[in-house]
Amino acid sequence: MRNVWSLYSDKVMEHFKNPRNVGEIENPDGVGHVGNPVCGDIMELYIKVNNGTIADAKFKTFGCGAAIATSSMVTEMVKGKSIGEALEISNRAVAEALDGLPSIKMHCSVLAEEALKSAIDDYLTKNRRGKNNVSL
Amino acid sequence: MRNVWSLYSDKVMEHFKNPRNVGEIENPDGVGHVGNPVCGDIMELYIKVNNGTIADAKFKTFGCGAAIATSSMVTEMVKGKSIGEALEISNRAVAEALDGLPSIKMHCSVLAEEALKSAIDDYLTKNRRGKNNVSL
Amino acid sequence: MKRIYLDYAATTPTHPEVVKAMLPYFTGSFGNPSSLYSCGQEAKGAIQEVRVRVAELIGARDEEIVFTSGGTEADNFALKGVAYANEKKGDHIITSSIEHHAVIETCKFLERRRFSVTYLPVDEYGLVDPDDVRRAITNKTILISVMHANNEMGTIEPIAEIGRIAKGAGIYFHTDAVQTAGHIPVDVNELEVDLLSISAHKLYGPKGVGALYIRKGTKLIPFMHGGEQERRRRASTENVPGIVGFGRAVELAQQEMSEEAERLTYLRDQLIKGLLERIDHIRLNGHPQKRLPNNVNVSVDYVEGESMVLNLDLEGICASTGSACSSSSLEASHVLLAIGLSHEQAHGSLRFTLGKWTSEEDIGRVLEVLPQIVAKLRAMSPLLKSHR
Amino acid sequence: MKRIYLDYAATTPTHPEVVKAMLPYFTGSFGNPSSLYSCGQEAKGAIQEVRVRVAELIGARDEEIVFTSGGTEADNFALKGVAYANEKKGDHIITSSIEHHAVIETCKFLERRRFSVTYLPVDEYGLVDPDDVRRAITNKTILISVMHANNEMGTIEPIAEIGRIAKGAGIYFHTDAVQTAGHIPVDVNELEVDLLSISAHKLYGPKGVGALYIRKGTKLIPFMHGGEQERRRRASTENVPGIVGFGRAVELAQQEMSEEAERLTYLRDQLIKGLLERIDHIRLNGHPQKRLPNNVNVSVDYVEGESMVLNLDLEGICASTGSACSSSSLEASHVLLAIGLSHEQAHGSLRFTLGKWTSEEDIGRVLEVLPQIVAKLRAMSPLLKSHR
Ligand SMILES: Cc1ncc(COP(=O)(O)O)c(C=O)c1O
Ligand SMILES: Cc1ncc(COP(=O)(O)O)c(C=O)c1O
Repeated sequence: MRNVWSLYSDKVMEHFKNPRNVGEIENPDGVGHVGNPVCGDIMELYIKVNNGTIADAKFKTFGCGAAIATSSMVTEMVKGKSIGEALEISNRAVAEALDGLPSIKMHCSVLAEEALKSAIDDYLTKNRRGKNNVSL
Repeated sequence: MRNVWSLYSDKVMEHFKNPRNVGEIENPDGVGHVGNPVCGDIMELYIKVNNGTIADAKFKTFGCGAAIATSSMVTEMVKGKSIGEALEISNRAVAEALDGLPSIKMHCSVLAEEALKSAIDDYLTKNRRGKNNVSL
Repeated sequence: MKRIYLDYAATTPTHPEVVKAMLPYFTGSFGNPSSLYSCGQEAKGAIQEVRVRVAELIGARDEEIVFTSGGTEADNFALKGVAYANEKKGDHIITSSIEHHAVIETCKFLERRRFSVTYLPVDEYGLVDPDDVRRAITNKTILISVMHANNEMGTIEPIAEIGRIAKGAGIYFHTDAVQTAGHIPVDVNELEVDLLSISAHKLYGPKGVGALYIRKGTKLIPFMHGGEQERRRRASTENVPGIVGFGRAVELAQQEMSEEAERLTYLRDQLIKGLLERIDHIRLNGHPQKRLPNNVNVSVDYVEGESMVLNLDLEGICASTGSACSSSSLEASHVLLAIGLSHEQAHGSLRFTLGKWTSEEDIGRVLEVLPQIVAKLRAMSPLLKSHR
Repeated sequence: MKRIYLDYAATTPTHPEVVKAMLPYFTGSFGNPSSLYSCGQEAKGAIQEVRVRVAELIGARDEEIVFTSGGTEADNFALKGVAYANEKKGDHIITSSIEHHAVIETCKFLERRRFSVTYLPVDEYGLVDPDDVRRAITNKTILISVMHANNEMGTIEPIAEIGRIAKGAGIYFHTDAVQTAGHIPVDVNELEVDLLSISAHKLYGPKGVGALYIRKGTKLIPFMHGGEQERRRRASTENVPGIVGFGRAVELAQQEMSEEAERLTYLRDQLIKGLLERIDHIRLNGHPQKRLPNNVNVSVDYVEGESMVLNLDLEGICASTGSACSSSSLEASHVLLAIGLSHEQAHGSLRFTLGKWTSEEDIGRVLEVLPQIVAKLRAMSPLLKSHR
């Protein structure tokens, strides 16, 4: 439900007020850096992978309410998922999980998706280098 | 004194409500016709002259409040005046006698002056023709 | 003396319900709708509700409504906006010769800026002939603008027919619905218009607020440049209380429209009949049937309009005239001249426009008072004699 | 939770006295000022009184004041009006790079319509250098437009000096005084301006009303085409209640201005001092002294503006930011970039603008709350680390 008196849904505000998984992971298996200062949104997403499953995810974000909420949400959504499942999380799915975003803020959900993909990419690259093969 | 709630001064409204000297003079000594339907103001001014003095003046006017009030005022002002004095009545004098006119209505006072001049002209022309000479 | 207001086409009193709806937005929810915090978003939400409501009134979608400062801005926006955005396609605009000045003067401005404009004639009732529209179209025509109903004589134009022609030719079509929205049914799809102007103060809303309907896909540029309000189509901090009042007025109009139109039509016809019976040398201007429910416009021979209006005012009756004297130019109404009236007749016009607080007694009072006024003025008219 | 409104530069609540003054003009004296009868003339008289009052506020003559729908319209009117009326003389306009969008976007529009525009840079405090103006003048220059005070960072520009240069060169000079009129002294003769924009809702008047001062003899064409209102310079039925409210607001401003400016300057400096003391890696934007009495604008390193605004809102405090995220473009404030801030710093800006109902306790509350918010957001900032 979208609250008329707020730019954001209650769910977005809830994640904005109490963002989940804030921070960095020491010795992460993958890190994604996306965004740039010109647009005012910068996200860092860290993942820990155990047996092809994302065991933990954390983020650091410089950005607006939507940027923080989508970061929080995407880290929640990804935990416990296999790499394959995680790659299927779309920006729309993140936005929907937050009960929607204002149209001018949809780019934040895109950023969250990209941060996740970029962290997984980083993990896969490192792994390929290390073990030469990974089961998705 | 200009009443804020009215386009016109109290004096204009008084002459508009109770115009003086409405009508025609039978066998007038001079008649002035001025104005035209395009502009929406038509005035007819009749004078009766006795020994070079304007003994009576009447008017008929198709026009706005200011046109009626200036017609009424000019006929009042002219009565008892010599032809020479009458010719000196300016449109400003008529407007002032009415405690002023809105600027977009000043043309009505011009019309009143012209109506008077035209009536006097008519009188002078007829007279010149008749008596060959008139003392102003 | 009781005041009898019969100039509802000039402006309407703001409905007390409308004022009540506006009040909280002056001092309470006064925030700027562009602001992020709650009191700004609250104002934004209020505006959005009105947008939905205005859209509903005219069968549009909410995102097709842009709020403006009134009918004049809506007309300027539509015409200049389409002209500038489509000048590569063509430079020709078609309009009628009886449009409101907001359209006519905008067209004249565009003529000075290298556009060319055709002003279509009207018949004796003020009707535009759709065939004239068809014939006026060239391959340079980018916009047609014909008003829904004329503000002076109330004639309702064949907008749907013109709309079909415009659509067939792929030309944008604007209608000025300032006198019709909220008074008679207006549906942008039935009328096949791309742009439509509304003004709140003509339907018991506040002055200084209006809207332009812009059909989705219409190419036009903003008129008011600046901030990103109204999805970048109209800059300036939104007049929140005004827009909220507009919304309440639209709501009331929707509820009361059909009943009120019937009531006013009855009173209108009573007034017309009474005037024609009691005053000789008088004529009805505008179409007898294809006419706004609240409009009575007559020309009274041999007398000038302003002098009638002032005399009516002395009796507590508010009416208007198309006489020159009511304006700073000396020309009589272009509308009345366009239907073929002589200058005298145009200067002798009188308009009564009825509304929510008009009663049968009010009509009776006009019918009692006006013949006396006319008699008094005719007694001083130099025209009567020459026509005798 | 008590709401602490600190966004008076975005809009002010309408003063209760102003609302009271407006009310009779909705339902009682609701007439159209163009009407001949008494209730129209009454409205016309009311407008005229406000015209005299607004003229007095800025040292002008009443016939030099034209009412508009707000600051944006005044800016559009001034720029487009002068440009179109003087295009035979030249096509060059000079403005600054920190103008409000109402000026900048209008200039961009004019650039697309074959005018050329010079956007002058500003120094680190946001000041335009009068010598830059002098150097930018060509024999094609027809208009200079530099705002009186900037709405984001409050810097007050050297308008009188630029005015002297413009006058010496015989070039029209416009200033956007939306943020200054009613707040600090504004005198069109001291400032030597030919055109000056005001908006009522920035000085406790209603939204949707403003004025353009036009020095007698200034050549410009209307922006809103249509009827003959405002001596043919601005068409559309006058927003009578709005204008009356504007008048009352100006009256109150005149009475309270100097005392209020002093009070706000004290609170402003308290807030600036407190913020700089309690938060590290923070900087004041705009000139420390040549600054509006009510404006505090800071950049807080490593955190983004919208997230601060939203957190402040959760604590009942209304503030604003020049961050991209507050608009549909993604660019940070052109004003903050113009004074040389990095994108991060511009996105990390926060503006508090104080007003009539701001108390010392309110300032205390901000000083208590903001450091915690900044700490919380910095804890999640990826920038902090990289700057460590
Ligand atoms: C047909 C028509 N169009 C436009 C307007 C202008 O509307 P506004 O006074 O709201 O600018 C009016 C009324 O004045 C009108 O009757
Ligand atoms: C400096 C400046 N100019 C112009 C405007 C526009 O005024 P308005 O919102 O009344 O159109 C504003 C405020 O929004 C402003 O701060």
